[in-house]
Amino acid sequence: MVLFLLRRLGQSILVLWLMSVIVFAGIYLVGDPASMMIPDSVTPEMRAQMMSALGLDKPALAQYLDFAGRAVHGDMGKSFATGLPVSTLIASRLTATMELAVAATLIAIVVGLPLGLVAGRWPETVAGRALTFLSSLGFSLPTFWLGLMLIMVFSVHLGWLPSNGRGPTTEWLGLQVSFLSWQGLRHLLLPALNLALFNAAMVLRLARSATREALLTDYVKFARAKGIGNARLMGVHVLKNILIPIVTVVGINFGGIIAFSVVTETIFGWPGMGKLLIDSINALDRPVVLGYLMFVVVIYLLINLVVDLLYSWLDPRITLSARAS
Amino acid sequence: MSEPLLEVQGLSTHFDVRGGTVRAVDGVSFSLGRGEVLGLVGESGSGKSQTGYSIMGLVDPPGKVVAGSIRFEGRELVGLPSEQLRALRGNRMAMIFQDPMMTLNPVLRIGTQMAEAVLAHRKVGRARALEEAHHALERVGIPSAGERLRSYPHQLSGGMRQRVVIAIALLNSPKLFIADEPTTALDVTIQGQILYEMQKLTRETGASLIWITHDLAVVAALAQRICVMHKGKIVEQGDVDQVLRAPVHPYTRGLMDSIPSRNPRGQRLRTMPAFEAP
Amino acid sequence: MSATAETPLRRLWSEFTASRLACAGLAVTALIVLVAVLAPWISPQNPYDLQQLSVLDARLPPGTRTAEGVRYWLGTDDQGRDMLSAIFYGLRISMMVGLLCTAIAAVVGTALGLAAAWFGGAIDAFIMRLADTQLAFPSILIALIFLALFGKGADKIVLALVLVQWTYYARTVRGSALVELRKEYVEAARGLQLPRARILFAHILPNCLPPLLVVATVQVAIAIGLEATLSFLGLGLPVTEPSLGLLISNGYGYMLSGNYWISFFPGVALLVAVLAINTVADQLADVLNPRLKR
Amino acid sequence: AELKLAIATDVTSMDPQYANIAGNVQVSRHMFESLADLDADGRLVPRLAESWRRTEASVWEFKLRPNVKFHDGSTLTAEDVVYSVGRPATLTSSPATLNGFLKDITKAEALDANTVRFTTATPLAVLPNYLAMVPIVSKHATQGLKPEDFETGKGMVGTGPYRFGKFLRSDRIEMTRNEAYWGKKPHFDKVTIRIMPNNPARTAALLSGEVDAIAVVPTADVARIKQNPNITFYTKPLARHTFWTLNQASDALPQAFDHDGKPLTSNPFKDVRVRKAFSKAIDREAIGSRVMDGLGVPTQNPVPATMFGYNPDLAPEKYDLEGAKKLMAEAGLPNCFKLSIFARSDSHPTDSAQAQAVGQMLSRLGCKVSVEVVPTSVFFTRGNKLELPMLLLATGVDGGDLGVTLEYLFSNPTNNPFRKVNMQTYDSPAFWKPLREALALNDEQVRERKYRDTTRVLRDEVGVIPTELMVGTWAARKGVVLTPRVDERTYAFEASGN
Amino acid sequence: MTPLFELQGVTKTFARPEDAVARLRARLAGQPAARRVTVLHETDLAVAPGEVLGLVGESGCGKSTLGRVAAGLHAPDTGRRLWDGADVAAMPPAQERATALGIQMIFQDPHASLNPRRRVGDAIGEAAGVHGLLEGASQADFAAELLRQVGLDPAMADRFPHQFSGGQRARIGIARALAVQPRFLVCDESVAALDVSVQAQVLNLFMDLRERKGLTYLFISHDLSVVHHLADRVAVMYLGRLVEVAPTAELFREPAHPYTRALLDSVPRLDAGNTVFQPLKGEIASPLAPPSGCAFHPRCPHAMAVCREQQPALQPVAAGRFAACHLVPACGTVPSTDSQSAP
Ligand SMILES: Nc1ncnc2c1ncn2[C@@H]1O[C@H](COP(=O)(O)OP(=O)(O)OP(=O)(O)O)[C@@H](O)[C@H]1O
Ligand SMILES: Nc1ncnc2c1ncn2[C@@H]1O[C@H](COP(=O)(O)OP(=O)(O)OP(=O)(O)O)[C@@H](O)[C@H]1O
Ligand SMILES: [Mg+2]
Ligand SMILES: [Mg+2]
Repeated sequence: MVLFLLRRLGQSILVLWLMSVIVFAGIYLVGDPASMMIPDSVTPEMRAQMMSALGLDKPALAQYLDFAGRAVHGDMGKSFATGLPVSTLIASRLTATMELAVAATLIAIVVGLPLGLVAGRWPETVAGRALTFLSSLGFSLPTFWLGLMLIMVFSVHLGWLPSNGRGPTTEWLGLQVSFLSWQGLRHLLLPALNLALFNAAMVLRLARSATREALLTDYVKFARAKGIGNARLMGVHVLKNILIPIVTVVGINFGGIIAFSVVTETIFGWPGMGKLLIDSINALDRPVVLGYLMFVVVIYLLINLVVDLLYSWLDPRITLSARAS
Repeated sequence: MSEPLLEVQGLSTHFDVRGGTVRAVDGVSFSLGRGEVLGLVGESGSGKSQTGYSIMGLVDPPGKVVAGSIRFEGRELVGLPSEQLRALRGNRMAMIFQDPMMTLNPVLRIGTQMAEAVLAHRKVGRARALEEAHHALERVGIPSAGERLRSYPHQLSGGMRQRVVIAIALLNSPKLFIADEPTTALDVTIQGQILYEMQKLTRETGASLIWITHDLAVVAALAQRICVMHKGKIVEQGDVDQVLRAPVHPYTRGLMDSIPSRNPRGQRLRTMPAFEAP
Repeated sequence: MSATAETPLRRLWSEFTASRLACAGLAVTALIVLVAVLAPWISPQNPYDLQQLSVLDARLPPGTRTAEGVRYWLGTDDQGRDMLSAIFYGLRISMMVGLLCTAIAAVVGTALGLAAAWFGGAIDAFIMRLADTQLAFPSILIALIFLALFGKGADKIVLALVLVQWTYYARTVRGSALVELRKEYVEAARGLQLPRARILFAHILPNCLPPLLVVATVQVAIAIGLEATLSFLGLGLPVTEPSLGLLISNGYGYMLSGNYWISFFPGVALLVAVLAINTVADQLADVLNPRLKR
Repeated sequence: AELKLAIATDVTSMDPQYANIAGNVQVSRHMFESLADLDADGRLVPRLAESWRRTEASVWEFKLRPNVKFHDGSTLTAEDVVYSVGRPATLTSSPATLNGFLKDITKAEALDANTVRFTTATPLAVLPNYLAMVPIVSKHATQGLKPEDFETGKGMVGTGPYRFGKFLRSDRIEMTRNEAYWGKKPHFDKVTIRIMPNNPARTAALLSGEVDAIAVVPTADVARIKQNPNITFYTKPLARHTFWTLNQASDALPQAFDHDGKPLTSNPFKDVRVRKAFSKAIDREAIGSRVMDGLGVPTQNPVPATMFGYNPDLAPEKYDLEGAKKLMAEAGLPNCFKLSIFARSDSHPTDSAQAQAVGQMLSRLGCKVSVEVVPTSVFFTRGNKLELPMLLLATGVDGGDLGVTLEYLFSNPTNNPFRKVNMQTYDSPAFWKPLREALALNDEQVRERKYRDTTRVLRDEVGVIPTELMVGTWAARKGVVLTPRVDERTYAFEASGN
Repeated sequence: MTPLFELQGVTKTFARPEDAVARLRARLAGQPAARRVTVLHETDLAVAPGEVLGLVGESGCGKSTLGRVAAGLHAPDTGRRLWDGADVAAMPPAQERATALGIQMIFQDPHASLNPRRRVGDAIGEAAGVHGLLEGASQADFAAELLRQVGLDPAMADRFPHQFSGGQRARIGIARALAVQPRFLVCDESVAALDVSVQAQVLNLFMDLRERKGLTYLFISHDLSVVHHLADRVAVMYLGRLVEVAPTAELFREPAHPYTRALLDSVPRLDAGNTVFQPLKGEIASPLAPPSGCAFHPRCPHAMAVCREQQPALQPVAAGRFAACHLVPACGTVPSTDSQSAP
């Protein structure tokens, strides 16, 4: 186990390095940040001064080494566009994002999983079919579309929930969070729902199809022979057996929400990280894009580490160590 | 013995498959008194297991009990609401399945799977349920029971899994116990231990057994009555001694002739003229 | 007992068509594919030909007949495109992109996922860390880099989307395959010295199929949506050749101002397409599940 | 009373001098002021300076308003002004630096507590306009601060009508009224500016009552907002117009081919007849009314009628397909040619639609047009390399002076060594002569005339193809009254209510 | 004569079942990670060509594990597998594969060992098709023939495993293993699920194959009458060790090891009528907590002091007979000097 974690750490460092090279080269290829950043109205001296202040005057390799050298010490540099340290920028949005991601994922699981079990348990009933049908709706509706509808219904017409922003935040462990106050929760609900619906639909479908399989196994039959009630049968015997694909997909999507939920963040004015990335890519704000994506890799490495640990917990036959073939 | 514990009348269980119907059980009738042991033997694929499943109400779709009645403790089981049936299962009547590897949930610990069988029917604490599970494992001859409770099914040998399943069925002291080839994976010393426990069960709680097996010697030793099945039908039933000593039906006779110990060692065994499968 | 003259494909077909809902789904899917293929011949207008468009006809409501006697059954969009034609053509692109991406990503991802599960150790680590890297790489950046390197084109979009999507399959398949690999039937197949590829693809893969089918059908919808997003951002296909997703994106601003048809009809088309594909996939999953068979 | 105002542009920094971009300026002007300023119609008015005059050709003297207090109670002095004018040069990592406006100043000195003298390298008539762009900060409060320090409120010490409250990045800025303000006291004592770049979200926020007013009503929602009885809708022609630039840099026009797909032998855009034909082929009325939903007005002038430099003699080019065809035939290109036209995907929402519409119109001329909409990063990177043949741009008028903008737009390394390459490859002595003269002149009337000369030459030579003057939109709930501005800003201190 | 197949000093261990708390506690206490159970100790076993070696023993003693190691499905932790005297692990890949194909295993649990999504006809015919063993027949005909041989209706080839009864599935497993024409077959409880008549049919098939093709068997079974009938020699296993190896007739006539004796005594007899069974005396040994000395001593009626302390080695006790018991020499059986084959 310890060995496993150590090995994972080593791989992660390699991944980070790989990522930094790809992203650096990628952005370098896309365009010249100076053309976006420095107005034509300045003098050549000023221009040169700015280029060197941004580190753009050196050859690409030197620029990369500069970056890597600093990154090793944990310094991701400063944003071209805002002048703020990248870490500050990311940190300032991280709580909001995490809150949203956790809320959305929780909703997706809490809604999707039980409904999926129901749809898989009674696939031929009206309820089962209706759930299946609705779940297809869940991911054929574009996110922006759905978001707008949510706003129109719940904010504009019914006036129940605020449509925009994070609302007042509460301090919790030194972080500014929304979920501790009623007002904050109200702000959180719509964007979280918007993100959750897709995931809930996906979880529902995965759970449904896996449940149908699991219900036909002998061990479920035997559990029924033991007189186990429906709740435990579904909630323990079936559930634990179907979770692996669900955990996989939820893991990936959780990372996706943290990193890339731009659409929801813009529609609901949620000050999360996704927008930061898009803005930075558009502005070719290289330090931010680099720092951000490195951060996202770390998130994914962590998530997938947890997912792999979950695998071996969910199915004891899967071992963490390298498998012989 | 006033009323039999179990009364099966004209039971038929059919599977609709593409291109026809498999009559897995085809008009089976028998009755089982309290404290009685019934040996159910017969050709492989003759419908013994399906008979057991039918009684438990666990026939897999597309299989269906298409006819007949099953009266258990005076109650008709065919058509009984599922919640009432559930309350009976594992409590008043228990069944152990034939394939021990597949009948235990691969992702749950043995202890969990045993404890829940207790908790499903009795209001006791989890610790207490685990204690009972521990005891049941010891009864079926599993050493290091405490540690085995923490094992997962794949960590056990075939015979251990089979014993775990038996132990689970024993947990709630059922009145009717359907055992589907329960000792095939056990060596004869452990088998003896299990049979001892079974006898104790019938003796002490008046439980009745349906013992599905191929081992006629075990039937001879354990059962009072025997049913011989062939192609979904019971072709012969009666007192064990009688049937085994003087089988009437040609199939039963052929069966007896095929027993290895009744054949010269190392020679070809006598087989029956082809009885084509259902 | 079971019919002997039946070929496996025949049997699959007859099992598939046993459900009326699935038949409907298949029919709709077929119709959509047909419409997509035949779009140039059945559309009243070529919506990609700028010369046939006029902004003066922009945002006409459904059913409008112009002075020249052209009838816009589903109205026109903000460029004066006949929505019906635009939807036909849009389906063509969206279905192509959606199905192609899904197919390629599924094949690549499945193969890599199976390989990771089977070989374990360094190969597993390599593939999975590659997936981690890939997951962290936003599609927009990939598309932007492709745009800078190779310029625009449907092939680049497909490639970019495949790059984004293969990870889903790889991780899903790996997860399921890890469970399957521990089962005895795999041991048996190994003992029979079946070729590795055969064990992986003919034995393990079918058992990992249920989640895979779900992921695949969802990814079709995602691919269509991603393509639209990229095109909308100017990183995808030309704006003058809108896909279904792009039509929806373009029109959604008008959704609330009364010009609902610009976004609504393409939305309905997308919805129907996704539903039909899902229905087909659901039935396929059932048909491929032997325990539900008779 | 509190005003909740939603704006469409993001705010990157609280440091008022860090970046001269719309969102930042819009916000910082509530708390910081400049010496001169522009009124709602885009005319230059005094602000922190009471008056200014030109003592010599290259020397300007500004008299400060006496007794103006910073938010911390200290008094504004000439020292602060000198400091503020020097500070942008020290912010080297700033994008969109203010230095462009200050680079001509060779010396800034405080003559006394209320007088500042600026010396410029060459005679510069538009210095007050330039200085209208530069917010004045407090010397002692901001010295040694880094731009990111302002986030927390440090250094947010200005003279403006509002005081800094709180900044939540990408979300909101909260401000309170400056009770000690020297000028007219604003109506609202508390202001929250919400950052909402997403169009429908802004509308929804207004409709749901979450905000009181929004800037930039999404084109698609205009009809709906107009009908709403509880909402007042405002429009104002902006000092911002869209135009097409035609690449005239080299003899080979990039990404243009004849109808057989072979590269063109000469650059057709070097022929004024082709440029004229293109201009005539564009139906500006249709674009304004259909594509921009009435929020575009056909124009030949870069500024609205209220502004300095407007040329009433220049009518917008009429849509004339036949005339255009004739010109093309004269130019020897009766069937036009194949080319790509470019617009940005992430700037104005109607850019893409405008480009497509123009694509349609040019195709009627026989051209085979492919419309390419790309992100700004790609657009400018390739545009700067002169790789794009024809592109859609939009520009506003900085500092309220047309000449500054024209000079900025049309400069390139050949005519101005200070300027890097830009995408306006039109270059003509007839254009530069009046413009250069005007920029040095003191006399306002002559200057305006020279500007008109310049725009006339631009029209005659079709240097670029102007299409629409953009119309700004605002909406507020009944009871809140906004002041629409040509520079598209929305100021809480110019709003009133009940 | 070189044995066809030989195991030398094979040891196999598995991870211990533990709960999270125990694992954490072990880690905190700084215990080494050697929380493993040894289920197979230094086992040697040889099978001559054409021989049927019966393997009997207590449930959970490691028979299946031994079988899996023999069939190459588990890699042993230590020890070697020899085929025709050559180390399998050292063979060139192609030869190793051919050897592996020649050693087939019939699994104890036929249900688990069948792919639920493959029709049984495929399951049976596939490998033969892949390895070119169809001999001109079509795969379907080939599978049909095998199904017939194990007493199943060839029309069932189209069905899926779950559509069969337990005994039918067992026969499918047998047919699948036979399809690739192995030279050495490890049968793990292969006939236990069959009624005696079908069992007889299958056993006859096994005997035929041995006669016609010289097929060699490691026959793991609890059914002593079947072992008695079929096997040439019998190996008896107890808690991961072989405790006795002897020619069948001799073993049944005169068991040397007390465990063997206990086994033979517990066999229910058909003609005995209803019997009252007795509980096991003594503690059943577990690999999780192996008893000191001889593993059987807690249940052994003859246990002596030395049995508690010292692990007896498997020694020759008579011509061709081996036993691991401190008592055996004292039983008066003189060890023979001319034992021809190793155990
Ligand atoms: N994967 C595993 N992990 C841990 N322990 C295992 C594993 N597989 C087998 N064991 C243990 O190894 C021992 C021997 O198992 P094996 O299956 O070889 O027994 P067996 O002799 O075949 O028994 P049976 O007759 O009951 O089938 C058992 O104690 C079992 O618990
Ligand atoms: N799902 C199914 N579909 C079709 N036929 C089935 C299905 N399940 C079982 N059968 C058939 O039903 C018959 C009876 O099966 P059952 O399991 O009761 O036999 P059994 O007497 O228990 O045999 P065994 O001794 O081999 O376990 C068999 O012929 C089997 O092929
Ligand atoms: Mg059975
Ligand atoms: Mg075993």
